[in-house]
This record gives sequence, structure tokens and C-alpha cells, in this order.
Amino acid sequence: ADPSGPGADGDTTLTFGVDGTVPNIDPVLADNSTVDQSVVPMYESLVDYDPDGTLAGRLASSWKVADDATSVTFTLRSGALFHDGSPVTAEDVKFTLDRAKALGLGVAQYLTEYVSSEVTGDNELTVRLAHPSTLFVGGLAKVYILNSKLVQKNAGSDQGQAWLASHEAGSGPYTLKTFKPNQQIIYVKDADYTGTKNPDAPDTIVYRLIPEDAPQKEEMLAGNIDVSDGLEAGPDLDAVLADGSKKAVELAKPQGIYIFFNTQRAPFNDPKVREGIRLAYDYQAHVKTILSGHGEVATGVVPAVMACRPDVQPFAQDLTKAKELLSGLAKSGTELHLAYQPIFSEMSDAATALQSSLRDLGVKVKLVTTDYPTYIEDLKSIDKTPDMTVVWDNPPTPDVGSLLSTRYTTKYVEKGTNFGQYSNPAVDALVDKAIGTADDTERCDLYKQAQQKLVDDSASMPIADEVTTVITPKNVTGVELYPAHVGYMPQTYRMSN
Amino acid sequence: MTTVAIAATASRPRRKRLPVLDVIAFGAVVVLLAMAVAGPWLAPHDPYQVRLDRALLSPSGDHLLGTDGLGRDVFSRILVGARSSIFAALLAVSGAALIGIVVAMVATIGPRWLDDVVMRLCDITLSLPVMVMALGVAVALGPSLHSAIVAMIVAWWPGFARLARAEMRTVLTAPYVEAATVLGASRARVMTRHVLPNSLDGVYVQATLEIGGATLIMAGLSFVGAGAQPPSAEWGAMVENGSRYLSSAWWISTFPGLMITLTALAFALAGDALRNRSHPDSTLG
Amino acid sequence: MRLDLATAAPEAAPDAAPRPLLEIRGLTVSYPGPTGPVEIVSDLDLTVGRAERVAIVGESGSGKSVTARSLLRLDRRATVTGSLLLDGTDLLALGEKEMRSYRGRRIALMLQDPMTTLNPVLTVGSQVMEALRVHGVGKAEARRRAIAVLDRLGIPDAARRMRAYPHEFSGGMRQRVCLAMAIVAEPDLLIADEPTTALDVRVQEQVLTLIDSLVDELGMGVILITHDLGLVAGFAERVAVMYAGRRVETGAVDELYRSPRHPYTAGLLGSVARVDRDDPLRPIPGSPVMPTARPVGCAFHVRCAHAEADCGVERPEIRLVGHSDVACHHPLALREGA
Amino acid sequence: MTDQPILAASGLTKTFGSRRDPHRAVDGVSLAVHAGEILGVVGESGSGKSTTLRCVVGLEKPDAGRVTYDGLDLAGASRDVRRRFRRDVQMVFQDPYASLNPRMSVERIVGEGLDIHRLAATKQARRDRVVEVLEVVGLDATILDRHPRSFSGGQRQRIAIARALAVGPRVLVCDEPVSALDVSVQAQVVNLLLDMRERLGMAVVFVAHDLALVRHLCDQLVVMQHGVVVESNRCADVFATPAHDYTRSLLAAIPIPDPALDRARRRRAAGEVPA
Amino acid sequence: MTPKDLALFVVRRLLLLATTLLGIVTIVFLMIKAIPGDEAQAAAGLTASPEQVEAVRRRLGLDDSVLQQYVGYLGRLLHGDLGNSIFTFRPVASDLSGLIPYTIELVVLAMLINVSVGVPAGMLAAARHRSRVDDSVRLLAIFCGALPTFWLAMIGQAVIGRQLGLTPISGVATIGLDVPRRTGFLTLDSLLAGNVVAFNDALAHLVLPAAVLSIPFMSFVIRVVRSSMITALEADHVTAARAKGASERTVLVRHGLRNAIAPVSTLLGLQIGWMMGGAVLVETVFNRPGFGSYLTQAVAHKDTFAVLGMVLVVGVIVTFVGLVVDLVQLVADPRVRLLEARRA
Ligand SMILES: Nc1ncnc2c1ncn2[C@@H]1O[C@H](COP(=O)(O)OP(=O)(O)OP(=O)(O)O)[C@@H](O)[C@H]1O
Ligand SMILES: Nc1ncnc2c1ncn2[C@@H]1O[C@H](COP(=O)(O)OP(=O)(O)OP(=O)(O)O)[C@@H](O)[C@H]1O
Ligand SMILES: [Mg+2]
Ligand SMILES: [Mg+2]
Repeated sequence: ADPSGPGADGDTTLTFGVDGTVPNIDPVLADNSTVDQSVVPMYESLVDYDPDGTLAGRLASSWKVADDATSVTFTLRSGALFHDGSPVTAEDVKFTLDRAKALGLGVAQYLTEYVSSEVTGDNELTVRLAHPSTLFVGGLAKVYILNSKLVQKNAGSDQGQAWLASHEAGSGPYTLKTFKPNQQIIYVKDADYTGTKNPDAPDTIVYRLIPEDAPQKEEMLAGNIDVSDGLEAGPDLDAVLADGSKKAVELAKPQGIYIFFNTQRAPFNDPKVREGIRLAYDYQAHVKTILSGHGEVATGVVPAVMACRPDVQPFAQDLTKAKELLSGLAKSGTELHLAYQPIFSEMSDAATALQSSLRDLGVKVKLVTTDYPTYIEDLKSIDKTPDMTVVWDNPPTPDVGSLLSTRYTTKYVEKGTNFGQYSNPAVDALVDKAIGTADDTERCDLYKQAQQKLVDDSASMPIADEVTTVITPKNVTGVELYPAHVGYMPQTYRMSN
Repeated sequence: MTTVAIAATASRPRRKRLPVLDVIAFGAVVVLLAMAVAGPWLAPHDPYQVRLDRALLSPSGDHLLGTDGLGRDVFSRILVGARSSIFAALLAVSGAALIGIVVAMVATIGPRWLDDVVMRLCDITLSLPVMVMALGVAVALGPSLHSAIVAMIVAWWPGFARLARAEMRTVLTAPYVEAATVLGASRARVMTRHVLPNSLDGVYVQATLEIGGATLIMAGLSFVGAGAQPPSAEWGAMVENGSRYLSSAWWISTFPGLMITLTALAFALAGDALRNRSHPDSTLG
Repeated sequence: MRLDLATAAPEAAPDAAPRPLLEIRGLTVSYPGPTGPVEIVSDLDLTVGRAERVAIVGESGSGKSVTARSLLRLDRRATVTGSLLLDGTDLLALGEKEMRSYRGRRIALMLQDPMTTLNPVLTVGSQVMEALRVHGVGKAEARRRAIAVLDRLGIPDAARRMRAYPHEFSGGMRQRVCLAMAIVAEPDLLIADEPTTALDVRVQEQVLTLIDSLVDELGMGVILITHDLGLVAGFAERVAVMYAGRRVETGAVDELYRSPRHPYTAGLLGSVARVDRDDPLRPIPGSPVMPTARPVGCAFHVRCAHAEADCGVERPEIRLVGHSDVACHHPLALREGA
Repeated sequence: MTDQPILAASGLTKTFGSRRDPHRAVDGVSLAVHAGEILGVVGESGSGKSTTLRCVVGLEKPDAGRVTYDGLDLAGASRDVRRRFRRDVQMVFQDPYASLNPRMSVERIVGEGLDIHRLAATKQARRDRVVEVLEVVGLDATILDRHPRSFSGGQRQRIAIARALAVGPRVLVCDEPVSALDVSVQAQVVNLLLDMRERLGMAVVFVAHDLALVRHLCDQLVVMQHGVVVESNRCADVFATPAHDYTRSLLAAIPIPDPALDRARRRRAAGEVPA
Repeated sequence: MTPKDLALFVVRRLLLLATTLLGIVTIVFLMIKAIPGDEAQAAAGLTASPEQVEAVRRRLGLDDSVLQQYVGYLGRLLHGDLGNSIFTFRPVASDLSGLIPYTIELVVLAMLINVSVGVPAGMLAAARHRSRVDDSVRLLAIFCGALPTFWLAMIGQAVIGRQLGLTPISGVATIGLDVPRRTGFLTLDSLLAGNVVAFNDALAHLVLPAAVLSIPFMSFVIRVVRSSMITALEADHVTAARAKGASERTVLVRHGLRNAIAPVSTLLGLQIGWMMGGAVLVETVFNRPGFGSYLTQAVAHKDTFAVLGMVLVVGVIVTFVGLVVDLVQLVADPRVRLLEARRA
């Protein structure tokens, strides 16, 4: 079978191996990157970041942030249609935002400042915010606009959750053909799509959802999958590339692996101890071995692909200094808990490797398992927050401010997003100021200062920035990273014959 | 009345030669147990030492069975892992057997209603597959080898309880038990001297047979992440950890997989041999 | 009492051939043991005539059942040598398939325990019919004959009881069903292996009486196997006594009871309490010897009150003493008066 | 022989089965045994012989009726009396293979009663007593350390009797002690029982199928049918002048080890009941 | 056994079943209570606001006494409400009803393979008792029982699926082959739709996982069939049958297998439940949707209600299978009928 080539009737199909589970395609859950890549072909958001990092309109043709930054007015692209042929209106936008806020789920986390919308015309609405925020608009990149009439028609008392779990109500370039939870999703190109058309995009997109490593790899090796990001460098990858029909594209992701400390509690309330741990880890080897070369050593508290970063040297191991800094900890005999999520092998590998390095320095570490929901729950109390946690982090939006404020400011301590329960008035001040600053350069500068402070204080331990290797057929181009979406963006792929 | 001389011809069972297979099985069990005890001292490398620079080395003189994704020596990990893998199974099975025996005793001596309640409880527990039960316990207690052991004890005691109870009931009606009662033996004496020693054969055999199964289930639990956790060298966890490298570094998961099979096989054969000796061909299995 | 059994016995030849029905010569049966084959039955000779009742008597383990099974060649693991002539045909020379056609039809076997001889999960009727069905008798015909036999054996309402399961029958009725299974195909020879051991005296009596009447009606030969000499006195015409897998004495029943020649036979008789006399019991000391652990010489000499030195050395051959065949170096003298 | 029986039961009733389908195994059975006397109980299979015995020795709790020991009703008896009863009334079972604990040595089996009733002060005293009773039943001291599996049925039954004898009982209750044994060995055990009655003056209750044997052994006889005693008399009288039809039919079915007599008996019987 | 007795038996079994189910429910309820963490939070989802959590708490009656809660829980169960999954954001009951057919299909086929290989193999060993054939079958059985399922699955996938290309590697159906979902059983639905290609495809996807799943279970079947057949064949009625002149085939089937039905059917009944456990591993490796993979995910995400809902459902299925086994035995084995009649 060669579904990548033109079909009998000249149609093109591209089959993706998706590494994760999608039980539900309600776009309100798009904060989960697997769900995001599953809904992104079918829906449009108001705005999105382009690969170069600029925020551009999608359903919104323009928007205007009020001077006090407490409201934003959006104008919608005219002529935009949902798949059932009805026009996209400001009412739909209001419905979508209100629904997410009411559900308090998923992308609602980007709408914390959202208060209400006021529809001022078919194509225009004004959104009110609780506090001045320059981050709000960027956060809308993953808020997909729903066809309100269609949803309401099918909604029960549950805001349409049950119906949207397996149906779509979008205006994107693809329509849903079949959805089998956790198995497969098939999309077909919508001939009537009203946005920027990509004529070379595949006519049919197939997602095969294969969460386990082994079958994913077997299917890839057997040639049953066209596109995959699940293969590590090594013999498997070589084998796939060997017959010359495939190529590999490396994409830097706005995602990194970190270790966060519970900075509110001994021993990690002492920056020296945090630094000691930081110096004990072998970053180079992590990238080379654990990531099989697919990544870069971290160079700051935010991933390297983001804008507004200070110049920071890559982190490096220094065992002598680490030993010195950790001697007190080693002598005390305290056993530290290091939490990780066992379903992700990179995390368990990193945890194991750190444990081993620290053991050599006389520091006892016990590995404890957690899972993301529990971790977030535990973060709501300093007492429950583990001593150390290894975790993947990607910024809520590609705007560096979103990451700095939710991860490192006092406001978010015990709120479930400040992973280190980090509290530093100086950082708070810088970040708050930046968020309220409309001027780009000035804001950027403030962000850089804040980041430098975080690095100097060893507020967290960034290990590596990740890179995905996407394998595609040779004839596929346009594989690029859209910073708000860490997964596939198949509608942007172009196939040539 | 003449005293009858008891001739040596009285049918004393001739000692049978041990079949080769049985010898091998018992030998393998002994070796495995020795490994479980002495593994850490035999390991040529530190099994927990992460050496990222030596990851994925294929088997060689220095690393007999190669290294894993974090550069740890697979051979050393297998040796050390014997302890958690085998002891966990032993612990689970002996715990379940012990609880089963105690419960069976209570049910046997106790009043009728207690017996009914206990047996109902057994039925209920038996209707939940071990794997499902274990995953449930893993959620309750958090995934770890300990939870896996607890889960298996929870899931398996009823099997032993039923077996022991059935045997105890049979033994309880045996004439020699009634003879003891007629002699005036107390209930406690009857239970401890007569019933208990004569009703546990089946339980021992069953326990030996189950150890192999327990190893497999433990490994399965680790495989789905509900058993032993890193950096443990438990074999199931090792297989899981190595499954990513199956086509590139086959040795990481193949050898622990083989060890699991070997262990299960050895204990199953040993149990089978035991059973054949105690009562050939008469029970399940 | 009318018999409806005639249909399947074409070769019941009444022309009183001089040849006995069954002639066993040098029957030896051995089983594989842990250290090589073990001889369980050795060198057994026995003849059974038409309409003759022969009893084989011996204590537990003396090889009676092994003998019975080997006559039908039922045990694949057993090595059977010698010759077994049924009406002149050597059964040991038959192929397995031919042998199968003999079983049930020419020689039938009836076993000891009625509860275990009947398959608990099959109806009584189907088990009786099976004995005919396996020899190619049609279903309806088999059914008719099965009912006839059960009826003949005194099962009330036989047609209806065909559908019953063994556990729904009393011990005595079960025993009749076993007998029915054995005789429904009208065999020439019936071997009954302790058919009454597990039964009460009254039922035991009934079963023997039934067999008796069948011999008279069908002219079949019977080998009755038992451990109780008392049981067969009034039943058998000839008795063979076995000890440790060997025949020790054979004789006509009156002769043998009145004046046993082998000390073992005498011992057995002395052990049986008599309801008509007050003689004290004179048990044989010690316990029976298994064929697997036969002492050298005469197997009985370790328990024998008359044993002399040569008994522990050389095995006595069978020889004719008076009217009996006896294997003893020092046979007892003829008893007076009896 | 005194007038007061050592052990007596009156009106014993025992019902098995469910409430919807009750099965009365023993129905108002009474019997009594005096010192030095052998009481036989006969009846066909399922007639309630074993159940009666089990009620008498206390292995089964009767639904009605009482058991008296030395004239004392056991139901209301003091602990002391009950303990004495436990010591003085012993039982021998039918199956010689199942009635000995396979894990105990002969010494422990036979000595168990001594331990329970604290009848031996020292280990040596215990051993001496064990050897003594073993000799009574015709076994010797060389078997003390052996386990039951290495004995034949007859030897086992002797060991079982020795176990009962060890505590010096006054009544021995035997439930078909010889049915499972070879004819030659049966006679040995029967002679042993007779011998013990002679030597120890013990009372024996003897259940059996074999009427000829019972006639040979017993002084008194109880005939049971369907859980009811149909006849109870001196043994010789029962055989001489059976009062009940059932008894008569039983007697008629007893084979005689004499060809001529037995043939005659069979002819007589055949004339009566072909059932 | 009269029809009335049979009816009585069924009624009694159903009552027993009810108590078992109640027991399972109680255990599940106690587990929910025992698991640390806030139930209302779990039910509402972790991202729910405090007000939402409180609303859920009130709705589920979690502010009542434990006894009231228990009653309430039973009430909700009666309406098929197993709570909501925090992972799929859907009612657990509807998640499960969509997934269980996949697992049942897998288990049924595995059972078929299990029986059609295990029973003849066990019979063969019993028929050739103490011969070399017997020894090899026994050894093979033990070996089958010593293979870790997940390991076998991985190897099967790589070798049979990929290298030999004999079966599909993972999943339940080839992409694009769709049939209308009526029963939820893919094989059945494709037959209903008259789509042979889809049926073959669904079957092809089932074969390897089912075979892998069945292998360890076969080990038990072989051993139990073998030993109960040996016991059955040693019985006197087998000698009697041979003495009638019955052929070995008749003896083996009519007198051996027939009498071994009780232990074998008991085992097979139990195995259905165990297989549901085994499916956890097989479905994970073969990327099949179903009950097993749902369970592992639920465990990984600490999805309390999903896990417990599943425990409940498996318990129910196993209990019902037990009832069926009892009925089969009742029909096949008059001894059981007798026992039941006595107990009545
Ligand atoms: N299949 C067999 N394999 C090996 N030995 C056997 C086999 N069957 C019987 N034997 C042995 O042969 C001897 C005689 O057995 P058999 O069953 O013929 O005795 P029996 O005279 O019928 O005794 P019983 O009165 O107990 O039925 C016994 O020692 C027994 O152990
Ligand atoms: N524990 C029991 N439960 C149910 N029924 C029983 C029990 N014990 C005995 N019976 C029944 O009571 C009746 C009498 O049995 P019992 O054993 O006393 O007879 P028996 O005269 O000793 O017979 P046998 O000669 O066969 O030993 C039988 O029908 C038997 O089935
Ligand atoms: Mg026999
Ligand atoms: Mg009895």
C-alpha cells in the first residue's frame, strides 16, 4: 500500500502515527498537545503564531488591545463559514469563550483573565479582562471557535461535551470523516474552506493513534505509517530512511525537560543546594544518550526557540563544585524525593540518571511516581509538592511572559502552575511590569532581566530543549513548527508529485 | 494369641529414581534462589550506576549481556533483579498461602455462618482477575513492587483458602481425626496435630506451582507500569524498559525476558514434580 | 419367564463339542515396573466348559483381576503370554480390531463395584445399549433388546427406567444393570470379577441366583472371581485357588471343600466363620503376599504351618493329588468322613 | 456380668438431609452392653448402624434419645464423668487405611491417648505402655518408629485397636472392623477381639455385615432395618428362632462354605424370594 | 431433575449472583473510600473550580454519612452511572460500553483457540498416558505457561506481524474499512453489513493477539484436561466400556471427555475472567482499544472511577460466566443435578 502517492482518483492521503491517546476531540481540551494536533485540522482559532513567532490573525482579521490592556476588540474575517455552511459570527466566538470559561477545563487556563464578551456586530466583539494583560491574545491560539448553533442543537445539559467528544463543529480546512476514540481519525479536505488555501495539502489525512512505543515502531518499519515523530536516531531510523522514500525533518520544539525544586522547603530553600544539584547532572550525555541527540542542552529557563531570552551559557556538569555545594546535604543523610511520570521514558531515564549521579556524591534520592493530574493537584500545597520533580514543560503560549508568570511568580504559588512554588519579589515585580508594558522592546528587556535572575537563583533546573524528528515521505514539504502547537500541523504540509 | 512377625516384605514403597527433568527443575530452582540471595555480591558492575557514555553497548567481555539505554550493565541488573523478581513472587505466594490457610482454619472451626461468609468473600474476590485487581490496588496505593505484592496477596488468598478448606473438611471427617476425638483430644489438638499437617500438601504443591505464575504476573504488572519502578532491576520492568530498543538493542529486554520464562518454567516443573510425588495424576493442573 | 435374547447368538452350537469353551494355557501377565517387568500372574492353566461355573478364589492382590482383564486383553501396558483358546481360536493371536469384536459379544466382563462400573453421566439405558451398538446393532434393535434384558433381570418398568441415571438406582438395581451390560450381547463366556463384594448378603444372593439362571438358559460359561470361599460353595462346579499370582489348587467344588489339599486352601476355609457350626476360627498367620514380592520357593511357605525346609527353596509344580491339581511339596492328606 | 449395663442408649433418633427432604437415619434405637459382653449390630447397608454408633460415642449429636454410661446420663453429666467416658469408651473404624494419621509414627499414634489423658508420667512410661498394648494385639516393639503406610490392612487394624486399648477402655466400639480385610486376616482380628474380652473383661460393640462372623463372636444381637431395631435378643436365640421376617431373610441369604449344604440352602431361598 | 427443580436452581443461583454482585459493589465502594484524595474533585475533574467541585459533592451526596453515600452509590449504579472519567471527560459507563465489545471479541476468539488446541492436546496426552507423547505434551504445556504474555506479544508483533507479514501489526481494523457500528463487535457488524472484506480484516487483526492471549491459558487447559481425563479413564466404567468392545475413540470421548466436563468447564469459566486480566497486556502491546488498554491508561492517569467501574464490570461478567458454567454442568453432568436436587 502506498497511500502517500496519488490514489486511483488522484487523491492524496497521508497517514500519521500519533503517539498518544485521544479519547475525546472536544477542542476545549486542546491544552493537551495530542488533542490539539487532532483538532487543529478541523478548527480555526482567532489568532495563531506563525513559524517565525509572530502572532497573526486566523478567524480574526484584526484585533485591538485597549490602551489600559483590560479589553480587546476583535474583528472577524468576513465570509468565513463553518462546515455546515453557516457563517462564523461574533456570537460563535462569545459562545466558545463563555463555554470554556464555564467548563473550567482545558484551554480555560488561557482565559483566566477573561470576564465577558460583548458582541457589537456580526463580525465584531469586545472581550473584557479582569486585569491588564498583554498575554491574553496569544493565549487564544488554542481556543478553537465552535459553531454555536450546531453545538447548542446537539447539547444536553453538558454544554455539548458529550456531542463534541466525537463530532466537530469547526471552520478549519478539513472536515471529520471518522473518529474512533484512541484508534484513528480520518479527515478530508473541505473544498469550501474559506481561509488561506493550501492546494498541495493531502486530500485525506489519517491519524493512527498508537501510544505504545513498540507497535508504533513496528508499524513504521513495516511502512504502514507515512509520517511519524516516534523514532529515535539509530538503526530503526536508518532502516526507515534506507530505501530513500523517506526523509527526516528536525523541528526544535518550545518544549523542554526540567527539574523543579520545592523552593519553599528545606533543603531546596537554599539556592546553593539547588545549584549543587544543577551542577551534578550530565546535560551533554542527556541530550546525546537519553534524547539520542534530538535536542539541545538548555540555555535558560525558557526554551531556546522563544523570543526575549538573555544570553546564558549552556548548563554543564561540574562535579567538584557540586560535591562541595552538596556536602552538607550529603552529611545530613536526608533522603530526597524525586517525582517523575513513569509513562514517559525520558522522565524516568532522567530521574534515574540524576539519582545515580547524586548517589555518587553521597546524596540519597528516592524516586517516586506521579502522574500529571496528581502533580498539578499536589502543587496546590507546598507540603505536598515533591522535593524535586522531573517534568516536561511547554509554555502555555509562545509568549515568554505566559511561562514566566505562571511558573515563577508568587501569585501562582500553591495554584498548581508554579512548579517550584518559587517566590521572589524581584522577579514578581519584573514580570508584572513586563506584562503591563505594551512596548515590545521594553517588555522584552524586562523579561530578560527576570530570566537572568531566575538562572542566577537556580530557581529551576532546565535540562534540555527538545527536538522532534519528523519522518515524512520525500515528496512532503512544509513541515514546520508552529510555536503554539507542538504536534503535527498536517494542513500546512504540501505534497508534490 | 501368637505375635505376628512383621516381615520386611510388608509393602514398603520402593524409593523411585528421580526423573532427569525433575532434577533439572529442582536444580534450576536452587540456582535461582541462590541468585536471589547472592545476586548483589556476584554482580560484576554496579547495577544502578548510570553511565550515559556507555549506553546500548552490545554484549562483550566487559558487559556479558551488554548495557541498557542508561549504560547500566544488563548482566549485573539481572543478577540483582533476581531478588526483587523472585522474592516478590515468593512473598506474594507465601503471603497468600498463609492467609488462605489461616482463613480456611477459621472457616473450618468456626460456626457455619462464618464459613458461609468467608466462602462468599472468596467467590467475590475470585471473580476479579488478578491483573485487574492489581491495577486497582496500584491506583489505591500508588504503583510499586509493594503494591503489586499486596495486590497479588489480595487476589490469591481465596484460591488457597478454598483449597485448604476443602482439604481440611476432608481430613476432618477422616477416621483418624474421629479416632482422636473419641480419644478425648481437644478441638485445638485435633486441628494442630491431625488436620493441619494432613491438609497442607495440596497447598504446598499449589504454592510451588503458583510461584512461576506469580513471577509472570509481577513482570506483567511492571510492564504496564503498576509494579516495580525505576531504578529497580525487576525483570519485568527491565523488559519494559528495553522494549523501546527491541530492534536496535535486543539484549536489553531479551535476557530479562528469558529469565522470567526460565523462572516460571523451573518453578512450574518443580511444582509438577512435587505434585506427581504426593499424588500422581490426581489433582488439577 | 420368556427370553427374548435369541436374535444375536447365531453360533451357540449345542453339538457338545469335546473341546472346552475356554482353555487357558500357561497364562503369564507382567507389567512394567520401576526396575523392569514384574510378573503378576504366572503360568496359569484353567479350562471352562460350556454352561460351566468356575470360581477363582484368592485374597487381595493375588492377581485375580489381572487375570480377568488379560482374558479380554484390556490392558495395553500388560504383556500377556501363553495361550487363550476360546472355542479353539487363540485370543492372543487376534488383531486388536478382531479382539474388539470378541469383547462383549463372545467374552463379557462384569466388574466389582456397581457404582464405579456405571458411568455416572450416561443413562442406564445407553450404557446397556452400548454393548450392542459397538457391535453394529441398530439403535432401535439395541433398545428393544436392552429393555428385554433389564426386564428379564427384574428391573420393574424397564422401558421407562432406561432413561434414568445410575445414581437414581439402588445398589442392587445397579448391580443388575452391570449384569445386563455384560450379558445383553449374549456372550459365550461371562467373567464376573467380584460381582458382589460391595453388596449386602441378600442382594449378593439375588445376583448369584440371576447368573445361575442365565447359565441354565443361555448355556454360557462363567468365571466367578471372589476372595470369599464361603460364597461360591453352592454356586461353582469347579474352584481354582490363587495365591500371589499363582494357582495353588484346582478341583471340583465338593472335593475341594471337603478335603482341601493345599494348606492355603485349608487356611482359607478355616478362616471363614460358619453359620451352621461353632468351630473356632483358625486364621492363617501373617498377611497375604503380593505377586511383586514373592518369596523364593513356595510363595506361601512363610505363613504355612506345614512348611518344611524344601518349601523355601524350590517352587512346587502343579500335580494331581487325589482329584485336585495342587502346587505343594507336602499336600494335606485326604480328610476322613466329610 | 452385672444388671447395670456399662453403656446404653435409648430412643436414639438422628435425621439427616434438608428440612424439605429429611432422612431419618436412626429412629428410636435402643441398645445396651454389659461388661465382658459382645454386642453385635447387623443390618444391611444404610440401615443406620454406623450412625447409631457415632451417636453413642458422641461423634454425632442425636436429635433425641439419651446415652447412659454406668447409669449416668451423659447429657447432664459432669465434666469429670465426660472425661472418664472419653477414656473408657473407645472406637475402632472400618477403613484401616484411613484410620491412622499418616504423618505419625506408631508410637505417637498409640500413645496419643496417653498424652491426652496424662496417663504416662514419663516418656519411658509411655513407651512401655505402648509396647505393652502392641504386644496385646500381636505386634512388637520394632515397629514403634514406623509410619502407617508401611503396614498391611490387618496390621493397621491391630494398631488401631492398640490405640484404643492404650487408655485402658472398658468398652470398645467397633464399626465393621474387619469388612475391609482379607478373609484370613479377618479371622485374626476376630480372634483378637475374643481374646481381649477374655483377658480384659472388656465390653465390645461390634457392627458387621457378615452374619456368620457375628454369630461366631457375639453374645447379644441387634438387627436393624431402615434405622429401626427390628429385633434384639441373645445372639444364639436370634439365629435359632428369628422373630422378624427381615431377620429371617437375612439368615436365609448367608452362604455356607459347604457345597452340598449351600446348594440346598440356595434352592430353598430361590423358592422363596426372587425379588 | 424436574423443570421445577431447574427453575429453583436458577433462582437460587441468581440470588447468589446478586449477593456476589453486591459484594463486589461493596468492595469497589470501600476502595473508593479508601483511596486517598477527594472523590468530588476526582469526579468533577481536576481542573474544575472549587464551586464546581462543591456542586458535584452535593450532587453525589458526598456530604452525607457513609451509609447514605453507600445507598446513593447503589442507586446511581442502578441507573448505570459509574461516574465520570477524569481522563476522557466522559461517563465511564459509556466509555466502557463502547470498548467492551472489542475485548469480548478478543477473549472469545482466544477462548476458541484455547479450547480447540488445549482440549485435543490434553486428550492426546491422556490417551497416551505415560508415553513419550504424554511427556512432550505436558512439557509443552508447562512451557507455554511460563511465557510472559507481553513478551510473547512483542515478539509476535515483530516476527509474525512485521518480518513475516502474516498478520496486521496492531490495531483492530485497516484504516478506511468501515462498517456501520451496530453491535459494537467489529466481526459481527461487518457480517451484518455483508462486508466480507471487512470481516476478514477484523478477523486478521484479531488472530495474533488472540493467539498470544490464549497461549498461557492453553497451558492450564491442557493440564486440566489431561489430568481429569486420566482420572476419568482410570475409572471402572471405562474398563467396562472396553470390555463391551467399545473402540478407543468411543472410550475417549464418551467415557473420558464427557466425564471430564465438570472440571474442564469450571476451569474454562474461570479463565474467561483471567483472560480479561490478560487482555490488559495484550491490548496494550497490540494497540487494540478495549477494556485492557483503557484500564492501563486509567491507572496511569489515576482515573479512579474508570478503574473501579471496570473492576465492577469485570466482576459482573465473570459472575455471569460462572452462572453459565453452572448451567452447562447441570445439563451435562447428572451428578451435579443430583447434588443440586439434594441441596434443594
Ligand atoms: N495396571 C497394573 N500395573 C502394575 N501392577 C498392577 C496393575 N494392576 C494390578 N497390579 C498389581 O497386580 C497385583 C494383583 O492385582 P489384582 O488387582 O489382580 O488383585 P486381585 O486379586 O484382583 O485383588 P483384589 O481382591 O484386591 O481385587 C497387585 O499387586 C497389583 O499391585
Ligand atoms: N453425615 C451424613 N449426612 C447425611 N446422611 C448421612 C450421613 N451419615 C449417614 N447418612 C445416611 O444415613 C443412613 C444411615 O447411614 P449409616 O452409615 O448409619 O448406615 P450403615 O448401616 O452404617 O451402613 P453401612 O453398612 O453401609 O456402613 C444412610 O442412608 C446414609 O446415607
Ligand atoms: Mg480385584
Ligand atoms: Mg456403616
